[in-house]
Amino acid sequence: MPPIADLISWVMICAGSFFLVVGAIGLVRMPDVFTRMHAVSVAETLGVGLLLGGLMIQAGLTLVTFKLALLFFLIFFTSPVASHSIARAAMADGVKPILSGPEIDARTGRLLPAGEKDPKIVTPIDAGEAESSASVLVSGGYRDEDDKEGPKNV
Amino acid sequence: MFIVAMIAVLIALALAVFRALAGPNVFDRVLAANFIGVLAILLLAVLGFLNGRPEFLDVGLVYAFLNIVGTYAVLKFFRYGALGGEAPPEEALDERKGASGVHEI
Amino acid sequence: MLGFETILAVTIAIPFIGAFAIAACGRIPNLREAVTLTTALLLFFSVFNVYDYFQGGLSPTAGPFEVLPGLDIAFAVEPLGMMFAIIASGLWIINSIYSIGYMRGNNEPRQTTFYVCFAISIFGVMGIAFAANLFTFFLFYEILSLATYPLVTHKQNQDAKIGGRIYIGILLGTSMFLMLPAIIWTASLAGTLDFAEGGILAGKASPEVLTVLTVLFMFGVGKAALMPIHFWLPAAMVAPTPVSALLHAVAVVKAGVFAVVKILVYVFGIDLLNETGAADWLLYAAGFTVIAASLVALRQDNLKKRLAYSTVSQLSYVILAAAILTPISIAGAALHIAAHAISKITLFFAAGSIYTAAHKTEISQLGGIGRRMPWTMTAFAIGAFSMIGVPPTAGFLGKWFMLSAAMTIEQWFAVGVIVLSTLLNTAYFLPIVYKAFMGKEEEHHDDGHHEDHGEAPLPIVMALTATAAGAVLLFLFPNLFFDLASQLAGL
Amino acid sequence: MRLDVILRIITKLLLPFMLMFALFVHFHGDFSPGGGFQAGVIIAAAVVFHALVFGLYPTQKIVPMWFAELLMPLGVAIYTGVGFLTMALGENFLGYNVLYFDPKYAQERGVIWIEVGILTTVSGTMISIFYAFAGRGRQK
Amino acid sequence: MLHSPVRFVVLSLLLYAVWLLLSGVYIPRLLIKGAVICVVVAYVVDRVRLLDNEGLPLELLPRAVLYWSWLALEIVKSALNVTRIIISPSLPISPTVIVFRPSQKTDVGLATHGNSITLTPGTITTGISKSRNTIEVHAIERDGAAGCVDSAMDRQVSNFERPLVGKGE
Amino acid sequence: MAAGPVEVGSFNFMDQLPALQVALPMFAATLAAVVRKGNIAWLIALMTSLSMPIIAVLLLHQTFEQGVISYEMGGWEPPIGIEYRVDTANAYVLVIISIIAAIVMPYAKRVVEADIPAEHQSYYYTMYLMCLCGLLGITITGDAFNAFVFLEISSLSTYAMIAMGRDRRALMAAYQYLIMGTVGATLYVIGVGLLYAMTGTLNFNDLSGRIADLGPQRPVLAALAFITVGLSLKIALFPLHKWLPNSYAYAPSMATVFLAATATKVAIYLLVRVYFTIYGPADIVASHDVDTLVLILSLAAMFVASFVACFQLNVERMLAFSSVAQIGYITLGISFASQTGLTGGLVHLVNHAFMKGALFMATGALMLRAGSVKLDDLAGIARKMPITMAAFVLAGLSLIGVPGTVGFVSKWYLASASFEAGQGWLAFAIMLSSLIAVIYIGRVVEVVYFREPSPAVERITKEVPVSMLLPMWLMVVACFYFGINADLTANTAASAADVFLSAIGNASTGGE
Amino acid sequence: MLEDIVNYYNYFITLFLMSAGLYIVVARGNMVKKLVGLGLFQTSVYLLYLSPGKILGGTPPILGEGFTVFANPLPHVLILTAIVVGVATLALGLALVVRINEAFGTIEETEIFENGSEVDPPEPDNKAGGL
Ligand code: NA
Ligand code: NA
Repeated sequence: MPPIADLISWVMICAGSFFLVVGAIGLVRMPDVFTRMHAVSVAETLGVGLLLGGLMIQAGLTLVTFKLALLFFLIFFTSPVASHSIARAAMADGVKPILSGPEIDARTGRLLPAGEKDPKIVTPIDAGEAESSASVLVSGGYRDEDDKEGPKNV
Repeated sequence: MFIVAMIAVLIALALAVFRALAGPNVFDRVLAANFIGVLAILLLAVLGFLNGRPEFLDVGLVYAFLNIVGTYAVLKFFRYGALGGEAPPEEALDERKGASGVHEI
Repeated sequence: MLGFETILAVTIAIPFIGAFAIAACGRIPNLREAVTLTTALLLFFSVFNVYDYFQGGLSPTAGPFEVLPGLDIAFAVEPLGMMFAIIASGLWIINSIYSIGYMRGNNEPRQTTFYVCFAISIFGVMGIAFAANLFTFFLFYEILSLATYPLVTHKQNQDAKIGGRIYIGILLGTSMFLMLPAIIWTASLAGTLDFAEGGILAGKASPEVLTVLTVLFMFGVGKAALMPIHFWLPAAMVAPTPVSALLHAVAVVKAGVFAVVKILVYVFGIDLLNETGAADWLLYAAGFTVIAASLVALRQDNLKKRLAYSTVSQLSYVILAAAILTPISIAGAALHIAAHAISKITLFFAAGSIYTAAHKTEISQLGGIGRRMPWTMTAFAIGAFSMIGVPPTAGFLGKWFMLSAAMTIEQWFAVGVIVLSTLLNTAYFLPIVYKAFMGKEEEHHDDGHHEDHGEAPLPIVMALTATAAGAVLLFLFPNLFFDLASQLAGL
Repeated sequence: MRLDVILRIITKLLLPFMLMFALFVHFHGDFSPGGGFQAGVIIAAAVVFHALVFGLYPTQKIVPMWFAELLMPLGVAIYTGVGFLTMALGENFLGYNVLYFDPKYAQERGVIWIEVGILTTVSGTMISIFYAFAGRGRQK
Repeated sequence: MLHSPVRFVVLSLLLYAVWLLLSGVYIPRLLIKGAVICVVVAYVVDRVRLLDNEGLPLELLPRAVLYWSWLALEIVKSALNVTRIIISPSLPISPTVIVFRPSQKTDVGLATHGNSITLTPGTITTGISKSRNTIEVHAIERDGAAGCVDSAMDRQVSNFERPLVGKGE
Repeated sequence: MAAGPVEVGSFNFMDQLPALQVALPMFAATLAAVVRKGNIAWLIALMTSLSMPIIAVLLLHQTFEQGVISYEMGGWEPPIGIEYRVDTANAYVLVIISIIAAIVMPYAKRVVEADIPAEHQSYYYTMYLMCLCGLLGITITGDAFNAFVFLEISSLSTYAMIAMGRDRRALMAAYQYLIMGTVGATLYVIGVGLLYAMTGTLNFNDLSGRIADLGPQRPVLAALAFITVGLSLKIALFPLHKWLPNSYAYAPSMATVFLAATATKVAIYLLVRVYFTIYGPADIVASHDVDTLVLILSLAAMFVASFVACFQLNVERMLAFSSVAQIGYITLGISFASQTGLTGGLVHLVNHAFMKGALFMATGALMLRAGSVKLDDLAGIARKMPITMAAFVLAGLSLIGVPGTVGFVSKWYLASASFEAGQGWLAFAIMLSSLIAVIYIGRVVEVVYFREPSPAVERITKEVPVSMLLPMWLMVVACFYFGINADLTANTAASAADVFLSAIGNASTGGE
Repeated sequence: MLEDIVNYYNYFITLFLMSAGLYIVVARGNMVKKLVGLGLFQTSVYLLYLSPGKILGGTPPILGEGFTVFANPLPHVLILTAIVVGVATLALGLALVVRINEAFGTIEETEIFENGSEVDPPEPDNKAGGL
């Protein structure tokens, strides 16, 4: 193996390792399940990609490389599915995301001035968050009714 | 060098295990568990290199398939209190019926 | 006449097969009892057959049947066992006759079970009598214990349950916890369990170990009722009278003292015990039991209980005699086994006779009963005299041998015990006889039902007359037992 | 889940590869023994995945309950059947040498049939278990 | 017989390619075995109707390469951003949820968009509604949330899905 | 393995016995699962069970004639391939299990019809056959990991069988057994894993030599500890016996009989195999006082469990506690590690199987007629079911160990071993604990014979059918026959003990 | 030190999983959680068998002649087998819990024992049944 390839692979492996650990630290540091997901996605994209890429270079053009590639694609395609499913399930289960910042008009996506609120949007969440300093912007009336019916057995 | 990767994976694993144990809710745990699964796959890959045992990669591939099925199963269980039962009404009422992939042979 | 080779096995098997035959005839009482009697007669005949061979210088054996490597069931004849077999088989005939009268007279339930268990008990006795080694002896010892349990608990009421618990608990407990380890210990020390002249333990164990072994054996043989493990005997008084007779005369306690003598003579050996002093304690334990049991007997108003404590006392007589450890005393022990058997069975038959005819159980109720039941009370008197040791009754013989042996070796403790206990015997038996013949009948009865009772049913009277006569005949014609006792003691 | 587009599409993409991979693991001669188990698990996982995403009912139309239950003893029967076959041919139980003139391939052939048995039992068991649970949870 | 013959053939070939790459042993026996297995799997998949334009969007294959390389770059950029946030001692997050209307016309397009958002660290698709044509996103930063509306990604995906528009819906 | 073309030979029954011993019940299980008819499944199970003793006895005979039989599975040579290794020791255990199975099956039909709904009977017999296969497999295999697999096969089917008991407490019993049993099996396999990591082999015989070379290193000792604790759980060695009483009491009657007579025995065999064959050459068990520990636990079992048995209101639970105590006898014998002691322990394997088999068959019969085995519900039942109760009493006498019964033979060996080892006091402990059996058997006797029958008992009109009485009495007769003529059992057990003891301190025997 | 940790990592993890699993089995009253703990406990085994043969200084296995076709298959097979066993155990355990829940109305061990599982149920309900 050319030394330069070797070097690149080691750099990739180290960088991948770094992002894995960063993701894991984020998983511990972040305040709620949604923000934790973001942290994990760092590890599952960059971390996994770099680490497996580095290993692939180490393996050279062999069967192992292809298996590693397959592994990469599997993780790459399935981890968003997992994140998405977890997020949806958490939302449906009534887990309230910790939110901050001013509200955004749901239909235009335009930022509203602080304290102002789109009056046409009825948010099921902000009723319970009245005292919270975090302002809520969501998704009001059009979340599917049946999504909220899931039994709360957590 | 593989050892560096391995230690990184193990540290990440430890942190993920902490989150899995600490929760606080089931979605945190599922998230952590899914991540642990990914880390396990990586660990297998790295170990395969470290020990010169490429067959660990096959185990990794199997694990990758199972990880996603497992995660989804757990989520579905906690969402509906059942893994399948009859198809939940949400699916039956899908406005795009016919295109949902549900067919009879 | 059966062959020499098979006679012993057949003899032992007769009561066992008889038990099955009795069970098979359970539906027809007359046939069942005919079978019982036939079996008893066959057995007696067969035992005498063995005796003939034995006295002819041949020694019939059976076995060995190997149970385990080094553990055999084997049978052989020796004088003491021969004597025991003759007593037991002879008394079984009489006891069977008595039982028929008693069980029918009292309308007892479960009579088939009764006769079957009785036959199995006799089977146990035959095994014990002819056992050629400790294991065989132990096997049949336990068969006897277990087969008598249903007899003791025959009434199946609360008292029977409690009495049965004590009975089986003590007998199984002592034999399993003390005697069985002693047997196994002996096996590991001596490498054999065969009864042998001069014993098998000589040179195999230290005096300390021997002492421990004697303790284990002597208390392990719970049937010998050495104090303080005697109380199963009074507890077993809940049983019907024929069973009491079986326990006190025919089988159980006899098996106990028989075992004591046999173990001392054939396992330890008299010489070894004399050398090492391993059984010295036994003399004092037995002496204490003799006196203490007599004192307790003195205080009993219940007739059967008084007889029971008398038995405890008399058994220790035998043990005391054996513990003197001289040939003459051993012969005396053997003779006393026979004498006590015939005498005590008479006394129990009499007690049962009184119960059957008058439903009386307490001594204080017996005033004047001798006038209503002259046969019964005469027999009772003969039995009592024999127990005290008054000639011309059988009891005199054994006591005479014991006393002379003790005096010969200047064993004054034994002499004292024998003399004192004779006085005590007199004190607890004579008043009964006196009261029965000279006392006044009680004025008032709660139930007028038995007021006009006479003698007990004929089979009962026949049986007790026969045994009373036996007690006298044994004194007059002691040759049979005398010979065997002499052979045992090597005189 | 209503309109779970992402999941549905990924599932459709994934399932063929899962099945292929299962059979690859199983039939690829170079694979060490144990492939049957992995393959069985993956096949069962594919069925489970299908049921999770598209619902139990459609899945049971493809793989009925009775069929899954039959697979369990069937697999064991295949396993022991191969053993009995080798025995009938004069070898030891599962001594594959008699299955082909070349012992090397004979062994491979034997292993693969054994693994077919394992695959059958494992997938049958897993699917049956899933069906048993998936069918229950809701009833209160 | 076959519900979708073209896709069946393509899937068979695709599977077989993967088989060959996995295998590494190229002897006739195994090659034949692999071919048979891949065809059988493709047939089964076709029979159970998993083989449609969602399951195997053939039309997109050329554009996919282009799109994924663009996305990879996006992922790296956002990942570095999130990394910065995680390792900052102050943890400067401003979590935000936003709902917006994407411009995609097909399910595959919508899924790709949602998947891409999720793949990009810092944003997660928490819901997609075809009927209302909305995507709900949770972002770790306010800017990230705002950036989803009428984004470059939206345009890229719409471009990517173009061959499917108006077909087989 | 031969190189080059292999000729197709012909089937030789005598050479294939080891495989048939395990494969037949496994195959029969699949048949039973498929037929779905209780009667046919029973017939399959019966035929299989009846054929098992034939194979086992032939194997035992072969070990006497030819010594050790090594049977390679899957055409791979040991130690890589799995080896079935039959010597006199495990052939002896095979004979015990298969004979019990053969006696139990005729008995099973009526009780299973009463306990298990018709639609589940074939499933039940499937589980029974799997259990039988597992038990035989544990015994026959020469591979530590393979033993684990069979252990789990038998355990899983056991949990399923217990769960099918007639009331809901059976479910809890099965669950708790599942937890304990799995922990035990896992500990065992962890220990095996440590040994594997140390030696790279799983073959008992191979391990034997390797461990002798390694000596008492820490991982080797850790493995010993794991295996001891793990198997003690399966054995139900005091104080790890908590799962046993409920499992036996609430399982379907036939499962109770079969399990009580066989299941723990096999685990004991495995422990002995590990102690003597694997650890024997290095003499690690005795030099690290494991034997003393086993001795103490055995004594505790003999007394505590017997004592607890005296207070049970349910006869099956009472007998279950008695089993825990009896297991103590067996392990006590093993702890002596002497010819006499080990023979005593091993002979008690078969002896206890006979007496507990008979006792549980009797309680199963009582259950069938009276619908309960609670002591109070059995008052006076001896009048209605005299044959069953007579069997119970006679088997009970054997449990007490009166001479002339198998129980006595066991005690004889154990007590003799105590004196040989200079530990005479143990003989007294053995006798004392066996006397506790007098109390609990006596309690039953007093209730069933002396008490007046309750109305429920009065309604019983007949004894159980001959198909149940015959197997029950066969067991009882065995209790007495092998108590009077113990040559067969004792000599075989002694030969088995020889097999184990030949390994002790003899490093050269391992790894042929 | 580091090398030790690396060399023996699987033993540390094994130990951790074992203790964690056992703790859950012992400490939890919820039967499902107990099963989860049991699963964790069993997982420790897989790691143990993953360890290469030489780690503790033992001797490597002797491969007989004629093993050209298959590499030493043991650890692989062993772990898979252990997994099968684990899965089967877990499945059976869960099936039992489901039925316990149906029979007792709870899956808390303490509640079941408090409500007197020792007392006979009113009638022989729940007449057996497959899982
Ligand atoms: Na993301
Ligand atoms: Na039962």
